[in-house]
Amino acid sequence: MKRQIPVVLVGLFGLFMIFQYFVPHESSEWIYEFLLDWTIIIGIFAMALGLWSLYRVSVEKIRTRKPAWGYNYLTLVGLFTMMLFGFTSQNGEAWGWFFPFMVAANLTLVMIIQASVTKGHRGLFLGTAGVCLAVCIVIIIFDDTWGFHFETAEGLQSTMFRAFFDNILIPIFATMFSLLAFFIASAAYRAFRARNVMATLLLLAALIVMLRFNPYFGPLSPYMSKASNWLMNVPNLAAQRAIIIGVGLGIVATALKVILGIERGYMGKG
Amino acid sequence: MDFSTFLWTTFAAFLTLATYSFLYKDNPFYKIAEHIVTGVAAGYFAILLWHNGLVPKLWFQRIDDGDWWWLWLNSSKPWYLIPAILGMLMWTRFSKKYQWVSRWPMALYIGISAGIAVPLEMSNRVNKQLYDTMADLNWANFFGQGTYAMFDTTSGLSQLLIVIGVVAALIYFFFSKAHTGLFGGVAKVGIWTLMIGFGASFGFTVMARISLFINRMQFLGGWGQEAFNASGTTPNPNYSAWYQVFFWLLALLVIGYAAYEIVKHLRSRKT
Amino acid sequence: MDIFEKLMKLDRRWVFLFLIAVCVVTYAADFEIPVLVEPEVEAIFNFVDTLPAGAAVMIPIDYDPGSLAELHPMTYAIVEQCWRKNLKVVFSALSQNAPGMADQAIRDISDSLKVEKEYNGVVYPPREIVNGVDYCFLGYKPYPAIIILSMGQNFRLPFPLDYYGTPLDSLPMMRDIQNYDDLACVIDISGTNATDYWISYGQGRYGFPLAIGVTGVSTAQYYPYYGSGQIFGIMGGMLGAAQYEQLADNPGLAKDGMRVQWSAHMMIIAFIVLGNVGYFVSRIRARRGERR
Amino acid sequence: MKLKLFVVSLVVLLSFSIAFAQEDTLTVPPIPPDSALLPAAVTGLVAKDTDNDHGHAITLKWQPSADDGAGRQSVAMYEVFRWVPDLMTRIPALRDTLEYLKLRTGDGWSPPEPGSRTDSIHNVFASLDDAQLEERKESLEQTISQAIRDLPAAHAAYPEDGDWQQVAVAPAGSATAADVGTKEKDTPDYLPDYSDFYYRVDAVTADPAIRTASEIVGPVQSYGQWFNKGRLAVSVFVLIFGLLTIFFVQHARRGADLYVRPMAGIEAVDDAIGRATEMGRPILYVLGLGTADMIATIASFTILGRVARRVAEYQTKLIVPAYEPVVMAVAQEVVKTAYYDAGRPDDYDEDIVFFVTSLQFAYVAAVNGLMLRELPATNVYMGKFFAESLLLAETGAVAGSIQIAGTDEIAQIPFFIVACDYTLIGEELYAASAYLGREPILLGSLKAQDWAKAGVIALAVAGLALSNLAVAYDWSWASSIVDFFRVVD
Repeated sequence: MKRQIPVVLVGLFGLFMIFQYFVPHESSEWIYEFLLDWTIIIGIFAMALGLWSLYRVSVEKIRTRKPAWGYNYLTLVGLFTMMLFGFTSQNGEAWGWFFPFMVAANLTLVMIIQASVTKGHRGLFLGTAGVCLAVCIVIIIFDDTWGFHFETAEGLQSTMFRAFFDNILIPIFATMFSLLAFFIASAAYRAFRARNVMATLLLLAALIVMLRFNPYFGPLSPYMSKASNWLMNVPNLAAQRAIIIGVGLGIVATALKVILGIERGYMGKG
Repeated sequence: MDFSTFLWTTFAAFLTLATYSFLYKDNPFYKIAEHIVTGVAAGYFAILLWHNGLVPKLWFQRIDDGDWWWLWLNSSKPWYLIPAILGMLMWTRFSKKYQWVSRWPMALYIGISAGIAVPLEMSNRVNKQLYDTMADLNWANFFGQGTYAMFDTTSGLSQLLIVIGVVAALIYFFFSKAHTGLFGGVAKVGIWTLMIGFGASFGFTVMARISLFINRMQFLGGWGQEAFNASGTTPNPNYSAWYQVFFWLLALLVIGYAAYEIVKHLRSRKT
Repeated sequence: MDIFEKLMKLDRRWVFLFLIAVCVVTYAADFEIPVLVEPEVEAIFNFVDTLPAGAAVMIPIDYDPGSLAELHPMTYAIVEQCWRKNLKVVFSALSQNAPGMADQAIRDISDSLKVEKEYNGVVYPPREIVNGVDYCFLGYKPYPAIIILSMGQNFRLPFPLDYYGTPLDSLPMMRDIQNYDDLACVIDISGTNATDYWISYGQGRYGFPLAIGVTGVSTAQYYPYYGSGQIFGIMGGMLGAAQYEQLADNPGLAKDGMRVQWSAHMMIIAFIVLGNVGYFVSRIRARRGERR
Repeated sequence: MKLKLFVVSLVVLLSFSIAFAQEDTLTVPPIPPDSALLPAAVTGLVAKDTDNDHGHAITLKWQPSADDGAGRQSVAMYEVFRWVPDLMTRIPALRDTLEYLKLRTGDGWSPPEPGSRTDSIHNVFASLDDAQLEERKESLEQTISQAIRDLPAAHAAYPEDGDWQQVAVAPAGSATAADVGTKEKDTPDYLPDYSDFYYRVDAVTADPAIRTASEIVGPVQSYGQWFNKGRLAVSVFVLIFGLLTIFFVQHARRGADLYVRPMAGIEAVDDAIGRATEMGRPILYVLGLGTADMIATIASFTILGRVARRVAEYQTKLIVPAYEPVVMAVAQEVVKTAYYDAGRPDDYDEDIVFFVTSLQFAYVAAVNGLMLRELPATNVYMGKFFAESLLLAETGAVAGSIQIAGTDEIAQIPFFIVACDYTLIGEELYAASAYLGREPILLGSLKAQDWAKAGVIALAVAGLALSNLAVAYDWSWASSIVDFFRVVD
């Protein structure tokens, strides 16, 4: 029951999806789209597990006073704030009591965390959380300059949601990405040593391509540029094609093993 | 740029610098940026899933109100009850005792994905690449044209070299045959081809990565100009001294932290 | 630890520091680094440079804001060269967001023509650019293949009015321009598949001289057309734009970017070389040590 | 009752009249009388159901006009026209009205701007109260669904109550075009299957007013197929490969001794776990940025299972930060089972596998921080990686960890090779679980993969030779063999 049913399900649905690929008819297409929606919906429901895991691991770090534990409050407050922004939006131009509400809501969260990590004073923290929650509820009831929207996507357009996206997520993502400029340099310095034939070929190919726009090699420079073009379009293409074919066979073999129940490692059973 | 936008941009500049401080070492500023972004990104993604996934897939347009309602579903697409239940079976993971039930939706998920992959990857990766290899060679221009004929990528020789490279590299990937003798020799040519390709690809990427850093420099430069009202041809009508105050605050933070680290480093050297 | 071992085991933070310093200094400083010019870019420059004053060039602007960083510098360099040399320019846009790009380019370049400037040792006086005399912007229409084909008959068929709503016949420069036969060449600057249509439906059918400027990633796929002579020149990405800016002696955004790129690349190469020198010297020493 | 009937019919009439009012944009421009300029018409027009599809599409083929590329060279394009019954033309306007009624009866409705399209609809319904609006909405819904059901019948009524509409354009020089509709009944592009369509193709000069129509062809019906012949080669490949796998697995089960060549990256995994135990530092296992529907991630699960089992035996600490909730759930199951199988269920902790965040660089920021704080002895990266590959691997090198990577993402392999100690290239990732398990069954499937590779190499060489000979000697049979391997989507 615990082991067999999953294997049977994988086999059944896997085989069906293989056959489906060759049937263009509308009915087969309909089932394909429906089954694809299954995976999407399962993924969405799983998000609750993810958020719970994030919450629990962060609280656990605070409780056990792991290195850098204090910063985990930032994570949880950031998570909670962003989700509240995503579900709320202003009705007009005025902010009303929105920000006091956000402060009270986040205080509630922090107090609940404190209550779950503390050894004593649990009552005190829970009491404060209750008061903050009451403040939140009062504001929700009496302030109509903003409101909650769960069914419609107003939250995605709300000013604060967008501000957080544009000024927190985007700059950090772009900066993390640009760290690659430095890491590519340090990796090249550290690893590009002509230790053996393979390393030398790697190094030479990289050097030629990196020198492709350099005019300081006299009559050799145009050769450099053409050679780098050739390297990109001949050996690189051959390498890519071979890897693509090999990977394709590897993917198909792995997927077939999964469908036929030969490989059950994904269920922890080898 | 009005003042509140400038404040936001200043915060973005702070986060940018905090992220770069990671290049030196793990430090409080990087920890701030890291922990904020983890939480906010998780919240952002959850909200996206809710509004763009859950609501349109399950919560069918309330305006189209069907006859009955259950679990957010209405009668227009009752069969969506199945994935909704499967999704909720995932939640059995919250319980230690019934955790094993969550294997069913996971098995479905993996079964469907594996089934889709088999013919699709066979077609896209194997069949199409194989067919591309079967092209007729450019015999009319076999040894290349022009001054740089040896590097002519459209010549028949280059096309032939691609095929040879593909075959050799595929031979390198054989698992059940020892790389010895002639077979080993061909496999060696294969791994050389792979290494040349990887080197070229590495060298080619450097430029794109440097561009990313240039973009960030431009962002910081633009923010600095904004602080001194020096950007663009039209001066900012909302400009006030507060812009500069925030610029200097951030600058002070950077200089202060740098000085602190240098002093710490020098002291640790002495002892 | 001697110097060579140090060279091998330098803390990566020195690499980071050097890279930041090099990038910031070269970004802020104002100097020029020559770029290697490839014949396929030089061909375009020479073609435009040798045209007699009064000749007309068509420059289709077929890119979106997404590929602006790579392609805008090309447009700026070529159009400025054309106008300085008193050539007439016909702009068109076959990509949905391209008219905005073209409009911005026209305004910016018109502004920069208002001052006296020296290119390759020749001084050009300031000049006022007039719509209908120096350029004509046809605007955007969907279905690129069909538009390119009908422009081969007459520009007035797909575009009876220009982008600003003026009939083509009332524009002085368009009086002598009926179709591609009246143009010196077409230089398509494109981040979309409009390039394919220009090659197969435009050049393939009407046989006018065609050159293209494309994004870095799609350069390779158009090289075969250069080999077969269907296009007489090709500029690829930032690198191609920088080469053109250098030829035109008109450094702009691409050369600014290339300055930082060049310094950063050279720095990385220098570090690789240093690392290898350290590696070989210490290996030779280790061998000698063994012998003793 | 009578009043109700009257009101309903009035509404239907009104909506129809709106529909008619909008029709003027759809008519064909009149053909001018100056026949001397007219291009020659296309000939041999054939309309057929598009093959290998789900229906809802018709393919047209013709001989180009004599004035296309030859003769007067005046043809600039071809316009394809389909005869469309009035009923079909009316549906979009009915839908607009329904949309208006839905908004009007819903929350937060505000009157449209004067002079807009919605405003013209609004004027008709302005004075009605909510109950009447509701009633009209329902009747209109029924009218629309009835109209969609009546479409095949309306098409059969050709040439009564309908007109020609342009459905596709093709540039000069082309001899084929497709009229592709959708299967979605509630979109304007809906094309009903099993309905009689009639087509004609106009040769159009650069002046759209000067054109010549072809003969009308029809009736032709669209319908879906049950097998995609364009994918025949794929089905053969999948079948042969599946049989090969089953054969070699059975072969291995019967106890054949199968050789596999050594692979450095795999052997390093065992040493790395031992090293971590000696140093008393954890092992970091990164499943990559793939979701659980990518096979690279599934392969990574099986490797994780083997690593976790050994880790449990050595009683070392394992850290698995997950990028996606489903990946997290599956990985938890894998690790838990591994600990049970190793006989150490008490050492299992639910937080070995934990969720970080689902956005690329936020995930990298968190994992990088984790590396510098936990200082793992070994980092294992297996699965799908994108730009973050080098960010992770370089930070891992700073932390002094031994690093083993494996990915099938071609663009990232160079960075792993440069920054990691061992790298599994492409296909090796998929072989790794078989290597680690050393079970004959799994090694059998490696043998199948090798045979398939040999087959691909043989086919590539033979195909290359055939296609070149086909060109050189004009052998049509050779090119048809090569064409068999083409996949048409």
